[in-house]
Amino acid sequence: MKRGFPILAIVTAVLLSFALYEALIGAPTERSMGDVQRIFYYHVPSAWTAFLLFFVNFGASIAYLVKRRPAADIVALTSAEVGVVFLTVNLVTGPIWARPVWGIWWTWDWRLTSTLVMWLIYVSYLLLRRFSSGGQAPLLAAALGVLGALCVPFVYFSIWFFRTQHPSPVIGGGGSLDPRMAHVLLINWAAFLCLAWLVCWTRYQLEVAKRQVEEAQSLESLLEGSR
Amino acid sequence: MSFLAVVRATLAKDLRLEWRSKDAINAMLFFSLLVVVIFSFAFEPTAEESRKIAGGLVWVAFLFAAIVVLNQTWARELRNHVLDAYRMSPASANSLFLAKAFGNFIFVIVLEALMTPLFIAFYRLGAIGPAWELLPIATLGTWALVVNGTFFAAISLRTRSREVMLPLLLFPISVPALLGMVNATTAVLTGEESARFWITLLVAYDVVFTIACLLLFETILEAE
Amino acid sequence: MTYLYAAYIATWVIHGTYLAILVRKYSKIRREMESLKK
Amino acid sequence: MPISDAPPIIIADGVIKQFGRFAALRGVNAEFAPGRLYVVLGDNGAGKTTLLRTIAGLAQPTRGTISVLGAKEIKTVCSQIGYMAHPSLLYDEMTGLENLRYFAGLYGIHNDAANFTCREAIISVKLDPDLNRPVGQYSQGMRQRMSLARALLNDPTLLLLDEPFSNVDFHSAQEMATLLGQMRDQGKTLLVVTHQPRLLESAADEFVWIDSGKIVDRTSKLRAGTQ
Repeated sequence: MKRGFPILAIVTAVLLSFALYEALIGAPTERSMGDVQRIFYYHVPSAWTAFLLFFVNFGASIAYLVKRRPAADIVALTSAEVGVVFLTVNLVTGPIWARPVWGIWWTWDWRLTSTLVMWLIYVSYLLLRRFSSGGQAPLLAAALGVLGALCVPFVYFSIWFFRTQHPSPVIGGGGSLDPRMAHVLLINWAAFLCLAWLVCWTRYQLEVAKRQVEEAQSLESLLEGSR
Repeated sequence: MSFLAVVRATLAKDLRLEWRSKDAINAMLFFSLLVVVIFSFAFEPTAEESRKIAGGLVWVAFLFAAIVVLNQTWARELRNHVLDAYRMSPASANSLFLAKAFGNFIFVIVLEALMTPLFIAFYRLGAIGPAWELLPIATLGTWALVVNGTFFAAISLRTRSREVMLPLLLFPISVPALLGMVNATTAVLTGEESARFWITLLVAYDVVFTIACLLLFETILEAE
Repeated sequence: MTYLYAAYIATWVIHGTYLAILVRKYSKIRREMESLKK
Repeated sequence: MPISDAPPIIIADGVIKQFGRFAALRGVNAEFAPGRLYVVLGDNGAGKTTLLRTIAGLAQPTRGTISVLGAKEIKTVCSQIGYMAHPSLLYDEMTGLENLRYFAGLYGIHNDAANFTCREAIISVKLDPDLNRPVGQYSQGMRQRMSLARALLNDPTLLLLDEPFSNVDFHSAQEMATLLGQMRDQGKTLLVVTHQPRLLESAADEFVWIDSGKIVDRTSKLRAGTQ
């Protein structure tokens, strides 16, 4: 995979810049909202990428619970961490978009609210990893990973129904998307997926190195003891 | 050595100890009273308006009471290092979990039962919708908090700052259940909508999370 | 228009800080590796 | 090595146990034959308690394997193991009989059978079963003996005792020591971790010396000069 890294890096860079160009200039300007609607091309793909990463976390957590292989635990940690970063992007760009369009920083739009709750769940996952001491942290985190993922459909259903009962302004207005815009959206998503892959890969190697160093240090204290 | 026998024995033991020492019960009763009084100072609505926000108010107060109870779940086991003795016995971990969850459930229900009349008095509450629906809502809602709470209390045993960890883990995951409880109660109180959807949501939530906790508790208990 | 740029810049600021955190972690590990090698 | 031809009751093969960087056990290889009384000695932090907890299945070895009563999975044989630890594993707020009746329930002994077994166990450690005081108000000697009674409830074939004599008055310690000897005569196997080996000098079959996480010596007689 060493060889693949630079290639992936180049591909990501190219895709990202092309996607940026398309989003800012290439795509047609939306009639009612004007150019500010272009935030849509960064706002939505970030969330999609984050959901994908959280799904990876769910799979890795179950794999760890079943087979207890450290690799699955590292994948779970990496996907959760990078997923939270992408979701933060979504939660920051959301209000920036709502401000000019509705004059308010935060709308309890059902999609924005559900992503906020998801963000809270996975931040609590990362906090659990930080607070639990070395030995059983992976096991506890894996259990929380499974419970967190099980909660996601409930979050969406409850907030979706809650919002249809008391509707409030909806981000992006939904409705049919101009095919040209949909095209740009997909490019951006592809670019974000590559970026996510790149960052996850680095974070994975970093975690492996970190654990090797810890392993070496404990072996060292092992030898020191018996010398 | 049937599963239920152990659950009954452990639950009976917990309730007897709780009844014998009583100090925990009195402390929590006083705490719930405080929560109700403070809430009634913080929100001073007229009768009409109170129906709209009462659902949220009551359930947040119940959440406070539940957290205090849940933080104490494993206190006695820890103090007497009894978990090791339990793990050495052939009894299954899930029977311990269920006994603890039922114990907490009874405890929180008692607190709720004592807080409710105070709320009704302070806010002159009356339900326009079918009031009997409040019972299943309260039971399902409390169980949703308690089953996850007992599980996360066991997880936070193994972490550094135990008291802080439990709410941190419990609240985000309980959002759908909280939404369900609050909206169902408001629907019943205001009588404008039917609480049918929220009750089904609570039932589904309880079933999924009870099964998940039962499947995962063994690994948590054994996480040495 | 400035909101548009604000959103895009914010995105890259967030990704940038995360990568910075990773770099800092990496240098910490590298230093520990050195001390181990001695 | 074990004289009797019966298969060893405990086999430890290259057991390493690490808590983060600290290595409590650094490679323990040992076999313990059935029907013998072993006394495990060593100064504080040598790993005596960790070894006992690993045999009891309360701690998983980081590397290496342990098989007890022929089983790797402890849950299958735990009904034949009695475990006693320094903090008494009893509820302070309940009386001795109540404690034992509850734990008997965990081992599947119910109602009148429980009543009989519990009273038997309490009498065997020379305590009064009808003592109506909660365990919290017992003297340390009485607590340790009640804790021993709890470990005898399920008539175990293997008894793991961690510091059974710690701050117990000399007279009760003497009685407990003779009791352990009798149990060994009935064919039970005992592993006793203690700082007062002299109490078991006559009863013990073998003394196992542990130092910084390894078994360093196994003698049939106590060396002169030990406390």
